Amino acid sequence: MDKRFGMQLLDNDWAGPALISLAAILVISALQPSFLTPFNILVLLSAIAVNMVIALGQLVIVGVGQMNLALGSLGGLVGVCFVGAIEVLGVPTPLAVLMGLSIGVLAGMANGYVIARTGISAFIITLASLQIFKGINLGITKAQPFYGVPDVVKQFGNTAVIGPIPWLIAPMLIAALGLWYLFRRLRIGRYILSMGGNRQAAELSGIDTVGTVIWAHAISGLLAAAAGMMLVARLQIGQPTIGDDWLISSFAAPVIGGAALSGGHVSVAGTFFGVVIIAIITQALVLFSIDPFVVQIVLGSLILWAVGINRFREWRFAKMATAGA
Amino acid sequence: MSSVVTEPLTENTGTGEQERLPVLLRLLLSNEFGLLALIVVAAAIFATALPGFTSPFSLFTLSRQIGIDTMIGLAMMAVIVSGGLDLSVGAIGASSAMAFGYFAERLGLPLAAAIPFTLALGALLGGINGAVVVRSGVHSFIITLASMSIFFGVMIYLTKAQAFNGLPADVTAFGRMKVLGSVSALLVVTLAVCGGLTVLYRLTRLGREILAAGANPRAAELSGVPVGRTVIICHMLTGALAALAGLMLTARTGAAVPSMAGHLGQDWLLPAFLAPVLGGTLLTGGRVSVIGTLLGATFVTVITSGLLLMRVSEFWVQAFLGFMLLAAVLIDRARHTILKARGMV
Amino acid sequence: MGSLLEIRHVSKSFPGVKALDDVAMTLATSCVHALLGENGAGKSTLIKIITGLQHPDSGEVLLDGSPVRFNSPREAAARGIAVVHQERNLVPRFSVGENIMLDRLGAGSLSRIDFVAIHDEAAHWLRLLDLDIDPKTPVSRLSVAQMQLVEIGKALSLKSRALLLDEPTASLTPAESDALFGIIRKLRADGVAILFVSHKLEEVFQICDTVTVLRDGHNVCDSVPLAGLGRQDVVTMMIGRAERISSRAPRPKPATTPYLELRGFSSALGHREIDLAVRPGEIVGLYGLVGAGRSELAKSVLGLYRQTGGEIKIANTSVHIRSVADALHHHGIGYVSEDRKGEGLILMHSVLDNAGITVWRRLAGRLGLLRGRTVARAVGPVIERLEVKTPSLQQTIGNLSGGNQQKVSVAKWIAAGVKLLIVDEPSVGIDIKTKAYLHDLIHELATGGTAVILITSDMPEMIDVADRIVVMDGYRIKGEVENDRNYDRVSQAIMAHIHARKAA
Amino acid sequence: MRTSLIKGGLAAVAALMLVAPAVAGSDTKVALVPGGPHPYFGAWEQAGKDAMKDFGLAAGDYRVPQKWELAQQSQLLESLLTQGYNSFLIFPGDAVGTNAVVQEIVDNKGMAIATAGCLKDPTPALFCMGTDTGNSAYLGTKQLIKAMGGKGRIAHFTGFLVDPNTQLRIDAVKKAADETNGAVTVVQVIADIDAPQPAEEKINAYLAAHANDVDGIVTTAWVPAVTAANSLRKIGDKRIKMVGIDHDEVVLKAIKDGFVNGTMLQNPYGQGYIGSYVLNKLRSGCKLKEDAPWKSNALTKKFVDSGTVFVDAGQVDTYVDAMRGITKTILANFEKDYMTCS
Repeated sequence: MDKRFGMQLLDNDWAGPALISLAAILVISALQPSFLTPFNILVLLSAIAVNMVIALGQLVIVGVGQMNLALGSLGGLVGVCFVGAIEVLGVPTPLAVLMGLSIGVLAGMANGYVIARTGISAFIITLASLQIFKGINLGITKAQPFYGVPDVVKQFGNTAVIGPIPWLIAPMLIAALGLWYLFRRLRIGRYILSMGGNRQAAELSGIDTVGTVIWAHAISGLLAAAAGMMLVARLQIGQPTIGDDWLISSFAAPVIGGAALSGGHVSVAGTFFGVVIIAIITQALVLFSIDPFVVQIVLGSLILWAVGINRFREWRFAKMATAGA
Repeated sequence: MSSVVTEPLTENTGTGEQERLPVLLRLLLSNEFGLLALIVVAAAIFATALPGFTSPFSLFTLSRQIGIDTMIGLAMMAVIVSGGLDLSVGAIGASSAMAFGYFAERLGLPLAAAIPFTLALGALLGGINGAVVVRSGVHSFIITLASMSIFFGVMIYLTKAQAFNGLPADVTAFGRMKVLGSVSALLVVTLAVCGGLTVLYRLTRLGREILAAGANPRAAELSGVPVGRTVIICHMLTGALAALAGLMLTARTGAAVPSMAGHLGQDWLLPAFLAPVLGGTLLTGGRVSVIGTLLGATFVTVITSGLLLMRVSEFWVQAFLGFMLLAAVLIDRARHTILKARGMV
Repeated sequence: MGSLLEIRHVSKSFPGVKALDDVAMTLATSCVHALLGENGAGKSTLIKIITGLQHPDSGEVLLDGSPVRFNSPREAAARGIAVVHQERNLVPRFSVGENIMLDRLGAGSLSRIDFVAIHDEAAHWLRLLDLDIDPKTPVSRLSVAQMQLVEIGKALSLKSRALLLDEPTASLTPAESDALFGIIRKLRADGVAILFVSHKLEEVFQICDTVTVLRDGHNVCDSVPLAGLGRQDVVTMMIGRAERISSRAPRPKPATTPYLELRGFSSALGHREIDLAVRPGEIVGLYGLVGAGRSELAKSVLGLYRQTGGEIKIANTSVHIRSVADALHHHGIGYVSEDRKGEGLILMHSVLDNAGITVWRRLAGRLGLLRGRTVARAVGPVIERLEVKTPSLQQTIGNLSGGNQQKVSVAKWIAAGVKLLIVDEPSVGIDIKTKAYLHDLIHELATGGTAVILITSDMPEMIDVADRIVVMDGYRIKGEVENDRNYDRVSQAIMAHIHARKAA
Repeated sequence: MRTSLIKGGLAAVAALMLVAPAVAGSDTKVALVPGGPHPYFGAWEQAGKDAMKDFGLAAGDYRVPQKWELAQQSQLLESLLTQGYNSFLIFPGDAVGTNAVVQEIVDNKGMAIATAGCLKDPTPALFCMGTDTGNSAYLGTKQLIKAMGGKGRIAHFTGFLVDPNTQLRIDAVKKAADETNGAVTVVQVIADIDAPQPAEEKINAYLAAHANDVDGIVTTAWVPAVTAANSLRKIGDKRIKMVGIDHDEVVLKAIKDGFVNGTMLQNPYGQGYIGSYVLNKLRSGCKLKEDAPWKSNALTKKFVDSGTVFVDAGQVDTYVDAMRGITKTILANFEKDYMTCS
């Protein structure tokens, strides 16, 4: 019975990334004691919080078997609209947050609607809307940042709730637990996964596929908007370039966390550890004062290493499973 | 899909007479035709509304841009066919171009040697990607994400980001060369490669095996196609084409510049995916359109050029480009639906 | 027994083809209705019209006497018409219960799913099907037969008044089929109208009450009682002539040297001590229950899975086969997969590309150049000889009927001129005419000196085609039965070999 | 807020009206083209407009590539050439790579000045007017060393490694440190942080682990300067000295509040304004002198410094005037020093 429990634990998608995270934390803290200082943990958690929300925004779309290339440009657009509304229009902060989230949801719904109605690949549609969102962003800002971030927002992005836990963890927790619950327990979550798992089956079972795709993109837009505003809080500035570099990391974390790019299979916990691994690697490169000219080489090698470990675990598990059968 | 849609008219393998209409229909329905129509319409509008659009210089820069963007698109297409992708195209392109700079400038190799070496290096880097993908069974997205960092990192480490700007004069001259009036020689290279790839995919054993392996690897494997090797070859082809695109950019720039594809070579990703996907290449693999990729790149270049000439406030250009792109795919879809409805009466 | 669903004067054309021409059919409550016809006769189109996937050009569909026009299977389901399709329509990672209840997981998008209730409800339907599966099991862990039953359970759970079963027994063993028939009878007793589409006439006579036969889009008969009709009557209606009784010419004795010989062969998949020999001109049957390791053995020989022990001899020479390419190009071994759509064919490619894939290497000239015409010249005659019905060689194979697809997946190996052909479940989803044709073809190939291994779970097929039958169970060879075409004796001998293990 | 700079520019214009004779009816169409969307170039828009008015240019348009990509900039420049622009102020997207498109401009009877950043010789550009990036980094580091009391450990935060200027900056910072004979060492260089998010992550991570191991920070790119200033404010550390770059509000405010010691300011408005003036002069018959007092830097031998000043808390409110003064001086003497006009 114990052995079976262990096997089941290993069978989880997040087991590999979790083990890798743990190993990385142990190794780095042994070599560099300052790694586990409260302030460093705070910094690490802040980075993880934002990147996790970004990754979740992509995870939903990966779940339905599509891709959202416009995630970053939507996040950036919401970020500047948020600060712009406060600075230029004098909108009260809570209202501005609400407005930012609504922009995200509406833009996501628009994406989802066009994709579901026309049947054109999400890749192309979100590629087009990437350009549109980014264009609007630049049209509004003319590439100049907005500086009028209210103090309460700055506080939110840069202070701790308790000990080394930053406030930013709160929206991340809400998003992660919410999505976890959604995928496990809510009808829409199961519909998203069923469409990703076997689109034809979902259709023939009478699932409203159009509605499901719109829902998925709306959630993705909501998370992109949240991440954009979280980043504004953290950077204390409404940078028009927010979101430009989300694309690859938004895919990397879910995939390291065991999600299938073909859809139907996602893991919120796995994605979390995927984000943690990337954050730790990024930090380690700084902590160990790696020559900037080799940073990229080391980064790439570490990603391969993490993937290799995970692959080895899967392989071992498959072997154990066959042996047990 | 065991439908009776195509239950035959004749017992044996059809005759020409009955096929003619569907062939025409198929042509009209094809993605390539839709793109071509859009390009012709857009170009006609720009040519009448914007006098500068058809100036020799504009045509020259247009053809050159099309040549380069198509080559980048073809590089990605070559691996999409296998059902994978390669995020490291830009990194391979920039690394190969820098290696070319080293060969031609530092080592003083003649171009006849430097160019093949460069292409071989590209193929080698692509081959490494392919081999790791096949061996590990990990999705090419993750593998090439890592190799993008590694290839680019090694290049930056070795070159310290210093450009090679003492290349043989022939290189720069080629980048400026015009044929048939105002067509860039770079486009001619691209057209030649398009021809070669068309032959590859249509008329060679390897090409067919690549398509089979991309469409259904399991079935291809069981039919005697060495799928693993085929996938590696696809990645090698991608690498070589990326290197060629890097060389073309080098000719255009007159120097081998590490920033030609941006940080980590990411600037190439958009044109790399846009052209083949617009052109009808399936992201899931197994279907390819070389001409479509050419037309896809042409469409984007023509639209961008038109928007810039129209003096749309530049901060808004990107938004307009996005709307045009969206409009294009929607129009194409509408055309498809209408024709299909007509055809199915 | 009242009429529930009525089809009247329905016609449907596709470009160049009249798929249905003035077709009629009546489904009655408490009645199992057989819909028969060769592949391409129009059965699938008729089902699609009933469920709203396609609309008729003319004619009407009446439900309870009033005309209806469904726009989607969903609407049809809402009116009590459920279909079990041939394709697997389950979400692999979801539980059995969730799949059954997929469209009833909750009232609103954000409603919380009550998994306990879902699984309870699903368990009810599973019990009805005598299926001993925990509804919490993920579908991906089920066998093909179990998946088929789950799909039936899903259709039942809609409390349908009309249940359309499109070849439900294609992947079931006889025992599983019998269980299914029991359920169908129970449903009939409850007043459900059942449409049963099958190529297995034995089953039709076993379970059905009335029959509609289609041929080339026309009604040959419309909802006539099956009682009083004989097998030959039905066959004549379906194929337009009497069934040819297989009277195959005796074949010359096979050569003495085996073409393929396995000695103490074991594989990474778990095959142990496999001894097997196939001589040129001989048809060796591999019989076993699902999971006996027969297809896996074939694939291990092909080099797809690692050989861990023993030896493989080809024409008396010990060889090591590293890949399928190796097996084909160096050793002349071909494999017709049981999973036509997943492993046998590349559905999005043309007939020509599918049939030619095995000969590209041979035909390619210098520089690997290969012209379509060259390939067409090589495979065209084979395609013609096998009477594959296709408008042209350029036709996408996914658009052909199952039988024609299967012919192409055999044709490619004939074109390649293989010396050993392994045929895995050749007649799944194939109509009678094509099935008989394939059997003749296998004999013809053997007569021509090809060594054949036939893997099938269809006992009549096995006894009809094979020369001798090797019985497998649990990844081992259990014994061998000489086939004298005496059904009772041979089938009992085979079952004895299989049960020997269970007793031991 | 951001208008302060423009206001300063306007003031400068008013002063300059006296020295710069307005030439009406010029056919000079100037395009001011940065490398991509970036706040540094915001002042160019006003500079172009002012120059157009003051010197009677046919156009003085600020045209921005949609993205910070070499290919996008080249495409825009080609399009502008097609549209009839004949005079260009270009921030080179790449110090070497942009030469090709400048050559095209020259081939089509246009002219260009490398502005704000230089093109590497041999170049078809007329000359380079801007900040000597290496020298600016060197001077900034010297100021930092002074603030650190002549000894200690420096961390250097900079931009993309693909930009050859980055290497120049890294070398310059090291050179300034080396001149102290070991009293000052560069302990860390963090590069590739031109985007706000990675900059924030890496700089914070560095300070979290190494705040006690470092005495001074020098930043040589816009985004790292902003981020580092914010981080120092966040940890409330005034022990660590910092010298930034450019005029972002965050940096200026941090200087006032004492978290940052100073910043190396450049003169974007002056670059755009003077550049337009020179281009117009050259089109109306003036020639550049070969023997003019060109300065030389790592990239080119024809360099005109548009002014780099170190601004600390004392000057942060008046730097606009300082810049105005520099612009005025350069403009007043440019024709005499660099051109022969018939």
